[in-house]
Amino acid sequence: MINDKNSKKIVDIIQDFSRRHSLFVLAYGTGCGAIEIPPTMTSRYDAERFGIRGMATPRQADLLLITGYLASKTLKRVIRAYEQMQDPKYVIGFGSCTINGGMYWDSYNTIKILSDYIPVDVYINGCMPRPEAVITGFIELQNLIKEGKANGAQKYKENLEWYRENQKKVIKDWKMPDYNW
Amino acid sequence: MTDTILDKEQKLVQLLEQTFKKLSGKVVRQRRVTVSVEKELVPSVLSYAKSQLGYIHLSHMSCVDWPENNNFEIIYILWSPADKVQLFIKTLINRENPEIDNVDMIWKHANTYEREIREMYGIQFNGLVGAQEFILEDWDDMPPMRRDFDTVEYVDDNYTFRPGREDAGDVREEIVKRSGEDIPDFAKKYSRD
Amino acid sequence: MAFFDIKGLVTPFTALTQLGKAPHTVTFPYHKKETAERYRGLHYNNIEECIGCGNCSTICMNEAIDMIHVDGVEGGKGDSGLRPRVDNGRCCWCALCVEVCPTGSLNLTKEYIYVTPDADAFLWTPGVSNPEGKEIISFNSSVETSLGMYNRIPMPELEGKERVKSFAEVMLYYSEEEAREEATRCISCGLCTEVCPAHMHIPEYINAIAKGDDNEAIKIIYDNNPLGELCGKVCTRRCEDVCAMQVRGDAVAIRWLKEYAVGRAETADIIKEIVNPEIKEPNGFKVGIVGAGPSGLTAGYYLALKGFDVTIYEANKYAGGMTMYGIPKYRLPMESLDKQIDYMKSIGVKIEFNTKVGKDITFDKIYKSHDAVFVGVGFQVPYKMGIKGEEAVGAFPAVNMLFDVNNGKTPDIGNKVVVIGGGNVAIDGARVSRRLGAEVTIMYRRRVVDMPADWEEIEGAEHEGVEIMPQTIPVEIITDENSKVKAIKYLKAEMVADDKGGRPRPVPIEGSETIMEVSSVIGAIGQEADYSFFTEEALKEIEINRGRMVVDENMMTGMKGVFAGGDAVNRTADAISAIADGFKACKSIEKMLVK
Amino acid sequence: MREKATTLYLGPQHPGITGNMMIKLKVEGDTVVKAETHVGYLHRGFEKLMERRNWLQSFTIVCRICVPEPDPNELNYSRAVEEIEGRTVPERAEWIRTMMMELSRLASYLLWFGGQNGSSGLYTMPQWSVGDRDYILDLFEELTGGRVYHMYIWPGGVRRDLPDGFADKVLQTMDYLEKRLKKYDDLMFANTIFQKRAQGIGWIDPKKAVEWGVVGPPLRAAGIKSDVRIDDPYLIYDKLDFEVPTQTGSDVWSRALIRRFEFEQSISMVRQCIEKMPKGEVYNKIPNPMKWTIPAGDAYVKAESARGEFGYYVVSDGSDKPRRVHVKGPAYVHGVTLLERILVGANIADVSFIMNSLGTCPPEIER
Repeated sequence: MINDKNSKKIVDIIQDFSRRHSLFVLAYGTGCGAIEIPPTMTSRYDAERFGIRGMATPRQADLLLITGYLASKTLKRVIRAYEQMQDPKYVIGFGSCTINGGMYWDSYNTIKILSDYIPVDVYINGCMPRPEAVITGFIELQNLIKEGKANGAQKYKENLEWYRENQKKVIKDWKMPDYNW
Repeated sequence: MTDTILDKEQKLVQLLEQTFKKLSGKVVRQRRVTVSVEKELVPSVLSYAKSQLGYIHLSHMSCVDWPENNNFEIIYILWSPADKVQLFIKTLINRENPEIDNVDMIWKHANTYEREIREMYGIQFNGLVGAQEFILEDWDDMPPMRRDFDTVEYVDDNYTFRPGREDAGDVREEIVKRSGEDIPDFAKKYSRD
Repeated sequence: MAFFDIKGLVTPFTALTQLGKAPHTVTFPYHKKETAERYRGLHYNNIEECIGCGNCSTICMNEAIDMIHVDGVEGGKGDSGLRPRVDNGRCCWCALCVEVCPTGSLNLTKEYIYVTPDADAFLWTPGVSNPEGKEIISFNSSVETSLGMYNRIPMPELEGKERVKSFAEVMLYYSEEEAREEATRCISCGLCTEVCPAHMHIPEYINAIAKGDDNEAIKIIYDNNPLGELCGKVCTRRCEDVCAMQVRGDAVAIRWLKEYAVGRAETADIIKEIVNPEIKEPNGFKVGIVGAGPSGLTAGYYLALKGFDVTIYEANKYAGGMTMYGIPKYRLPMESLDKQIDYMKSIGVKIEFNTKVGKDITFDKIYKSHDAVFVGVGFQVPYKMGIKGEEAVGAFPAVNMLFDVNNGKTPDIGNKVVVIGGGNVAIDGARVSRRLGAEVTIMYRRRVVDMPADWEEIEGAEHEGVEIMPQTIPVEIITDENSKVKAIKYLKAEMVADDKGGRPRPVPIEGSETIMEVSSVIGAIGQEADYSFFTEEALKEIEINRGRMVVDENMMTGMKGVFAGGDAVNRTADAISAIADGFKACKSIEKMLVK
Repeated sequence: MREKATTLYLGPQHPGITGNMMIKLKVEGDTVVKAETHVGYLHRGFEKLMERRNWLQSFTIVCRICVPEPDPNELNYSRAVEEIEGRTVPERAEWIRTMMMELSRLASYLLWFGGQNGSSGLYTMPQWSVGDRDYILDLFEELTGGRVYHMYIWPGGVRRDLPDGFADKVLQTMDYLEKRLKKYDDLMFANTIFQKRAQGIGWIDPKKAVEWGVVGPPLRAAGIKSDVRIDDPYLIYDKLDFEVPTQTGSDVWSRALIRRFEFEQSISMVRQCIEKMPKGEVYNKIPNPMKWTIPAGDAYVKAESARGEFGYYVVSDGSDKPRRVHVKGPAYVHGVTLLERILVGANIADVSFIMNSLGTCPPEIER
């Protein structure tokens, strides 16, 4: 490919620019937070201004929104969806529940720390976050992409063993291929 | 409340008590009647109420765990659009080997309730069709809605919490530390938790 | 109906009319929509107003709130020194913490954006993390909207007119229902236990009352206070001054709840049955106690429980000390004290009545025949007023009068009485005089707010028709030819701020001299102890500083094996401090002798 | 020749599925021959959690049971507690609660309009209706302090009185929505494409509807006039003037029409509430929440949510925590047995369309 340092940089800049202005969100409402996604996406807050829009399948999506708590049953599907997503891919944790269990901290069926199971690039706090906060989260992610710090997917690949171990602790019956890119 | 207002409720109790010998009922308030029956009678009481008394709508079906009496209480809540009365039909089943007859041929949606109760309390419904797993997946512990299932213990065993909060203090302990108070053990159960 | 028309293919195109219209999009982040006036955003806590009661932490079902030490917050009386920290990885912004905050220091703000890639950054100490939050407080609680129960259940009491007719108890005390409701108000923070000299387990027994377990409450009270009923009736209840509820409302009626609980046990036998104390096997040690006041009785009770052979030497006919003789019977009826003392006797405390140490028995003898001695003599000798005419007939100290009245005598005080002083003894003197049928005026040097007496007492006195003359300095008692009190001469005073920052002091106004005709003058400006019973050798070892015995942290005086407590030791001079002293001395004696 | 049956998994991640659930379809060609719903992806164990929380703490958690429409949860929980305890509610609070319920019904219908059309490809409608729903959320924010989770109706009344000038804002919003409804008519209800798409599919046999447990709009669309607001009046619905529309088609189209007509009724009810609301207290204060006990007893209360009868069965054993709170959402009966039944014979493309018409909301199935 192009070996010259300067031109590579330009490519990177262009790549990052395109990436951060076309964040396609996987349409997967995993928790209560999904209810603030329609207002964010539709006319009142209109996240499409930032190139953010829904995408039907994981293979075309760049961004996985974990909208709140994850039941252990959903976690299995989320991992599947996440691993199916093509690089570059990012994860936003949405609401208190993804950080430290939130109000379901003592529930037997929800995971408590999302980043133990999949890498999270940005957290948006709130229960639930308002569309403004959601948009702030998107902008934060765009900034991270610009700075080259949104490398959750990289981390996931490098520490796959560790993530797997955590995942298998919760998912008792692991009927999945070991990795499905 | 005068007696005339409760007429139709009392009539319902009378009617049910006459029809079924081992049934006791009482009027709880206006528009609400509770009857207790033995579990063998449940399907016949339900179908009688549905076909003869006009209680055609099954509003709700529930289960309550009473480990101190060693039984589960199953509650069927019926509604009559004509009478506009809520009819609670309650039955107790033993906690040791809990089973009761399935009623989803009377109301189809009872099937959903029964599948949930079967999963959450471990109660068997004789003749119930439907996948064993309903809400939970790969559950290997005690049915979670039983009172003796400790969800916090389960959480501690299976999940971790984010570190960083270990420095938290307790107000009462802080005061005790400063004042040198000595709280006797028998008083501690009244302390704030 | 138009719905089935061919128009149906055309009408959707009317949506095109929207094309020319301005969008209603909120163009965040370029334009921010103002959040609502009561928006529930991030927390803000006013660190100064917060008292660290931890109620927010208790109500939070997400266990999102921790109480932590914050730099610059020391804590002290009525402040635990801890402040809430919110884990925003748990919070659900339900604002229940705001609704139950007794001080109203915890609020939610309009700010809500909290976005970061660092998951560990969600620990949030409101007020420290966001000092600017003060300006944007949105969701707050007032006394009306808060879930705190700020209003005390009113205490039923006798009418002022009825009261002065007899020495019947003024307070009628809570009924069961009222007590349960009052006990429900307590938020169980325990700030009160720190200022209670005896460190009673206040939240625990109040909680027991709230749950209807009165017997458990009695047991908890007797754990470190054997005179619960006495405290229930006459305690100076410093606990109520720091109650979390008094910041915005009325303090929980801790004293009256205690009286309610112990009042359930109507006889000494019932107390014994309920408390059912574990009495240890006699250990062979003997302890002598001088004075059957609160401190002596307490020490005696707990020592007896621990198997000591306890003898209390009391100069008077009844036990109770100043609480027996110095507190009028409308506040503390005789039967109540008797019951408590009977109970103590029943567990093995011996009391030698009418045995004045120094007269009937020497201190030396007590010291030699016991392994340890506890001195709880209290203050009985009143201070002199130091004004001319003090020796006149009809001028006497309040404690003497109270002593007489409590002994069943009726002193001749005439029909117009002046009481000098502003403490509880002065009020007692005034209210007793009222009951004896006299017109009463209280003269106090400072303002009413400066009076050391309980506000309830002052109020009670006013209800009974006692006139209070603040900022009045008596200068002379004028006598008639029989050297009987005829009138009192006094000056009005003005309050002058103290240069050194102390409390304002009264300065007499020149030329404000007034003379008031009176039949008696009752002085109530304090008392001191009488140490004449100590032998000379003892006095050499026991250090006495400004009228008080000096003790170490184990309540032991300079003389080995001699412990002291109560008014003669501590500066607060109230029953509960004396009880605390007795309890502490008991532990020290046990430590010295047994362990 | 009989076509070979194929198994098709619809969801849990699928853009057409409302919420997080899965339907396992057996299809021949593009006709569904068997449907099996799989739920539990959103199970949080609310009922277990409430056994650990005291009576007031439980109130904050109930609204999370159904995200698109949290208010019936708060209302039912509060009413159940009030019924067991015998606590009275000030009249003004009852009016405010009614207004909240109707506003929440409007918000829910707006979201439903968007969802129903989103699943059929008419994407302008969600842009409009979800955008307009935001104005109701603004009202909620003004009144309760939260957009989605209001935590406003609690045992004993409501948390705060109406803020100044709130009534005017409500009336303005109602005028706006009424105006917008005409636009929705043009775009959606008068739209021949939508009509053709919706008519005749998702048919529920009116004779069997009650037996299957159908409630709410789907039952009224089957011609049965059943509405908790008139059958077992709660709050102050007996003082309001409103009609319960019915249809006879019992298909997706009839259900859409029911919602459209109820939308008008709700606007009128909100206006009546604002007009007739008496002055006074809004809250009958509970004692210290940490020491608040409720006498032993049980109660089943129900309310008409935007999707049908929403029931709460609450049992107290006399302690400070609920013994049992069992929630029955309308989707509980619609989303499992009924859905499995009426999907048979439908076209694959209509599955999410039919699902939407029943108002399936997985979080309240599994809680």
